[in-house]
Amino acid sequence: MEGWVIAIIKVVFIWVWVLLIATVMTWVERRGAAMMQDRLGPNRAGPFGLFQPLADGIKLFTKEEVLPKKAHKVLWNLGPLLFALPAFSAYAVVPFGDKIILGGKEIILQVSDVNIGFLYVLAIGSLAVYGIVLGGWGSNNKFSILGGLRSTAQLISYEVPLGLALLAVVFVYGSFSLRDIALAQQGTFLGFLPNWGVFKQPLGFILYMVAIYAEANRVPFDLPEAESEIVAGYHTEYGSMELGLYLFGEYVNLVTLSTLVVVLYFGAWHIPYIDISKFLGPVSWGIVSFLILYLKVAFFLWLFVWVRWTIPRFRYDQVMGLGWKALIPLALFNLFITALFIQLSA
Amino acid sequence: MEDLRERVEKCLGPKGLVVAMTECRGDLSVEVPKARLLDVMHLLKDTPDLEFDFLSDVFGVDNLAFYEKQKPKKKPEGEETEVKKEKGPPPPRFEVIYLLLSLKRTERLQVKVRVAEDDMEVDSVTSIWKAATWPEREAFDMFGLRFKGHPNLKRLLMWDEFPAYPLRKDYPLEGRGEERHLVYGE
Amino acid sequence: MNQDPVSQVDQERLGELVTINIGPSHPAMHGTLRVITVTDGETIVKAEPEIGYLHRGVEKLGENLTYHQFIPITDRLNYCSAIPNNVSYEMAVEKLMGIEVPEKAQLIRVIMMELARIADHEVCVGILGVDLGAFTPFFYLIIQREEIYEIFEWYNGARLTNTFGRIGGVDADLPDDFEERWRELKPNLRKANEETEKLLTHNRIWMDRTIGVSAFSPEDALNWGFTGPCLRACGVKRDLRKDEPYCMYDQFDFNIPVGEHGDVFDRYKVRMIEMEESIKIIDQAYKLYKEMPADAPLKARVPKVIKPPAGEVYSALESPNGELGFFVRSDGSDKAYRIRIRPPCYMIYQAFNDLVKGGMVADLIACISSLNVVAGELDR
Amino acid sequence: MARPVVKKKYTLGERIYLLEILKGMALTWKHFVFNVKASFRPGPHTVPTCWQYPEDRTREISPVYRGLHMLCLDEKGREKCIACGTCAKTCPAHCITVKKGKRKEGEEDKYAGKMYCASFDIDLLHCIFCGLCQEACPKEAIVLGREFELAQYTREECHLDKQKLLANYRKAKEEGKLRPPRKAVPVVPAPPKPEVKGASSKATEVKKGQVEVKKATKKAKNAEKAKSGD
Repeated sequence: MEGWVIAIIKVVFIWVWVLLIATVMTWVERRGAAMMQDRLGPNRAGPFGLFQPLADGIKLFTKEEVLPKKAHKVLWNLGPLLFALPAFSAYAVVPFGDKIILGGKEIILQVSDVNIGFLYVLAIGSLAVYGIVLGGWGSNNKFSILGGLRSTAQLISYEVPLGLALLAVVFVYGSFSLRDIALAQQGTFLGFLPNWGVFKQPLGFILYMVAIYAEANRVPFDLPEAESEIVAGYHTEYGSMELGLYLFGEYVNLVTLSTLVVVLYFGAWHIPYIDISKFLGPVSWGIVSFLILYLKVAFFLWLFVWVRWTIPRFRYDQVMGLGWKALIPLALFNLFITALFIQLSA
Repeated sequence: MEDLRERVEKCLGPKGLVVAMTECRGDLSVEVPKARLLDVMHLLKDTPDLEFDFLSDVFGVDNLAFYEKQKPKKKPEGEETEVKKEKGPPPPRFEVIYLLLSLKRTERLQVKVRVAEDDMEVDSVTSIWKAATWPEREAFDMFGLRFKGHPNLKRLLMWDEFPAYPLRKDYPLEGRGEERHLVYGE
Repeated sequence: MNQDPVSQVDQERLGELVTINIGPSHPAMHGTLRVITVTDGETIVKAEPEIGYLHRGVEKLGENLTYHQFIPITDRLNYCSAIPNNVSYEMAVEKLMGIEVPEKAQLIRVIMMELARIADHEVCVGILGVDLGAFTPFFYLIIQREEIYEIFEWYNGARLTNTFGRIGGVDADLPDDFEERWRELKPNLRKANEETEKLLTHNRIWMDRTIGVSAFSPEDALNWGFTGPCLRACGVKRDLRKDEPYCMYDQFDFNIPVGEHGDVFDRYKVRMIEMEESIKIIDQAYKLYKEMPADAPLKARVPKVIKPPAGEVYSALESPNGELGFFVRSDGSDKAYRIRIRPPCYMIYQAFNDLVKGGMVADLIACISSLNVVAGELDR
Repeated sequence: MARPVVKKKYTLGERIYLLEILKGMALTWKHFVFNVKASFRPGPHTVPTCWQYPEDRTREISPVYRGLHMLCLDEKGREKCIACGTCAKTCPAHCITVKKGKRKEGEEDKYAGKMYCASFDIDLLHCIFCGLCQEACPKEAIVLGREFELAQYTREECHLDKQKLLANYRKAKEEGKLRPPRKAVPVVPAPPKPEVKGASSKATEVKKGQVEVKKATKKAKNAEKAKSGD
């Protein structure tokens, strides 16, 4: 098979897969929330309400699109697009499995193994803020603009600890390629600990987790859309599928970020102490590695839901304070310690 | 209660600030001259024997039908009867009632001011108790009483353009009363 | 007189300021409140509350309905806890008529009022959580409120608009299964409160959001006419149940929680403790109630058509929000001449600008929920 | 003025966020597991709070619930209502209109009293379900039932006439959802000297034939109108 055919298949596959996860995620979010809150949640559409996302999708698609009177038409339409696109495109360099050998040809389960995949993810991730701020500005609504501004400030502030935490990972594994990092997490170190990023970078892991909650605008950092303060933040005025894009982009973002956590810190498709790839054929290992990876991703996705329905929301200045006064010094400290260790152990 | 009555009498009486004093079911109310309302309030608040330091509420009362209703027993309908008027000028139509409370002694006192229809201006007590801010605005809104010295006297519950005073007794109960009953800016 | 809020702030900075109209249809505005906020970025320069969106002319209705007919109308004041409204009004008329309410009726009133207090506080705390982004405690609390409403329903057939009590007493005895229900409910209430505390009280995000937010000094609070939990949060130990006992409250042993700074956290804390105290009061009241003979009178002898003698009284009680008073003037006919309601949150809400000035928009939301402003009672 | 507050000293556990957050998460997890288990139980009402309402109607409504009105028949199947109009007078929302009819010879098995209501109308859109009418009724004829599904498509359907009210009663009787007989509230026995003479002497004059019971405030309103017309 030609290389580009495989590439297209991979792109389509991962696109559909991520969409599927995001769809199921909306269901999990609502049902999970309900279960935590002693209620049932959506249970009318299909068994256990599983078709609820479908129903929501149909509703969003068939709704009328309303443009506010003095909204900026171009920016208004650009906003959701710019928000949803980066969320999808970030997945281009994220591995979603080990590799499959088909007909003697090795296919890596990754759309493209760029050797600076890391930087690509960071760069694309920070693009999403344009979608939010343009949507907020274009809506011609004070709540929207507040949401957009909050989001901008928050994303910019939390990019820094995020990047610094990731840099420490790069220090440890010595590569910018996500695939290299994933592969390097096999085996153990110090004799008993799995060779995972979380054990090599415990502080970095926590920092990264906090930062991605802020990046994804999730509770406790959901200020840009804090419904009790600024109605719905940047997407107050949106309806129809434009709103759908925002909501969907958010979940796709969650999937991307969770996958990154797993790839960077949780041993990607590795299981500690056992190397299953030896027992399995090349094709089945490819599938199993894919499943293991997404099982782990599922946990982190669940964590997003779990945290959201447990804790309150920060205030704007407190978010900034936490970002600049706590996370960045800690991230620098982490970087320093990591560098020191590497220097000493070399 | 008798005690409180004496104390209030002692405090306000010599200065001629008591117009009348009534008691109903243990609620003492003292009527004071409108012109010297602020003096009374200051005295009531600062006299060590009284210390009414908490303003519970301020509101207006429209006495339009009160005295007529009181006098004659209800006549059977249809019969036209003349309502006998009392001698002397009729009592002023409006009343403003201040409910005071002494936190230390947990005593309550009603202070009343009578306001005639042709002079609807009362001194605002917001300078003493900020608690009077909205109640006075509401009294203005509902009765048209004007409070002198109020920082922001505008309508509270009704919208700003509303032309009538709905809690007055002559405000009709049916239909859009304000259309038939323009009293705004008379 | 009719000034735009913007024009009242520093004219030079006008260009930097934004007027945000929060409400009346805003997710955090509890129905129909509206605050016109002038902000500098996210900092509030001025916040002017606008009320009257739920004005139904209750006071005028009171002048045109007979004394009994007005009881259902008082349900609609503070619709989170209708019973204290009913009782407050009935007490005012009873005082006007000089009626002594039988003790058993008073005990039933106490039990029901305290249940209503718990229900009200549960809503308030729950909503405060929701407005600060913590959704889950709301449900834990609201479930228990539902059980309380169940008791109300089995008492006289309505859940929210109870039309509880009649002038001179109450209209029904406690249902037979009250004891069983209460025994079941009590641990659940405590558990819900504990869980709420667990989720919120020591959580630093919660503490950051509430401690020091819209703090108020006791002097200011008294000057503004604060009553109830909001006043107690400021550190003033004032509770009509203790200070001017009504309904046999002087026979119960309970504490009055007092806050320190009068901030949102203190208000939340005071309410949490008050719920616990209310449970204690209900226990004691029910014990006294059990000691009464089964056929003890529940109602004083009242004429069918109530015509109090001419006169005027003011009577107040400690509703969940604070001092809820009714001023009733009678001219001797079967309708009140003037009814004035002193709603507690009306006095509190007028200080809103002072409470939130200098804070942020998010603090405004926290403040408004912690005051427990109920539009029905505010606008009447 | 919002005054600055000296911040409380946080304990270390409070300071580092995570500890309390983890505690909270443990709590929500507990609820989650409980509810997931509960939701797999058979039966419609599984999770304690949620009633799957339109399907699951097992929730017991209080026997004294103030729902849809009905006009009761006595044990012999006769109408209890004597058209005294007390309910109409008591109603704070003025939603009841009663017209009187006089019982004719041979109708003793139809009507319990000498008078009966020729028509009995309730405007549900006005009713506030306070229950004052059933309390005022001397014969326990008008009663608020346990029916609570009151939504209708048209205004006409919200108008209850006598036939509908009787039908409500029959339906409730079939389902065994009649309201239990009213318990008399014990009143203080020895009457203290009444403060005011009750207006009990004011007997309502009953004209022969059909008389519309006027709303209580009508007179007052007329007087008001006359006044404002001046």
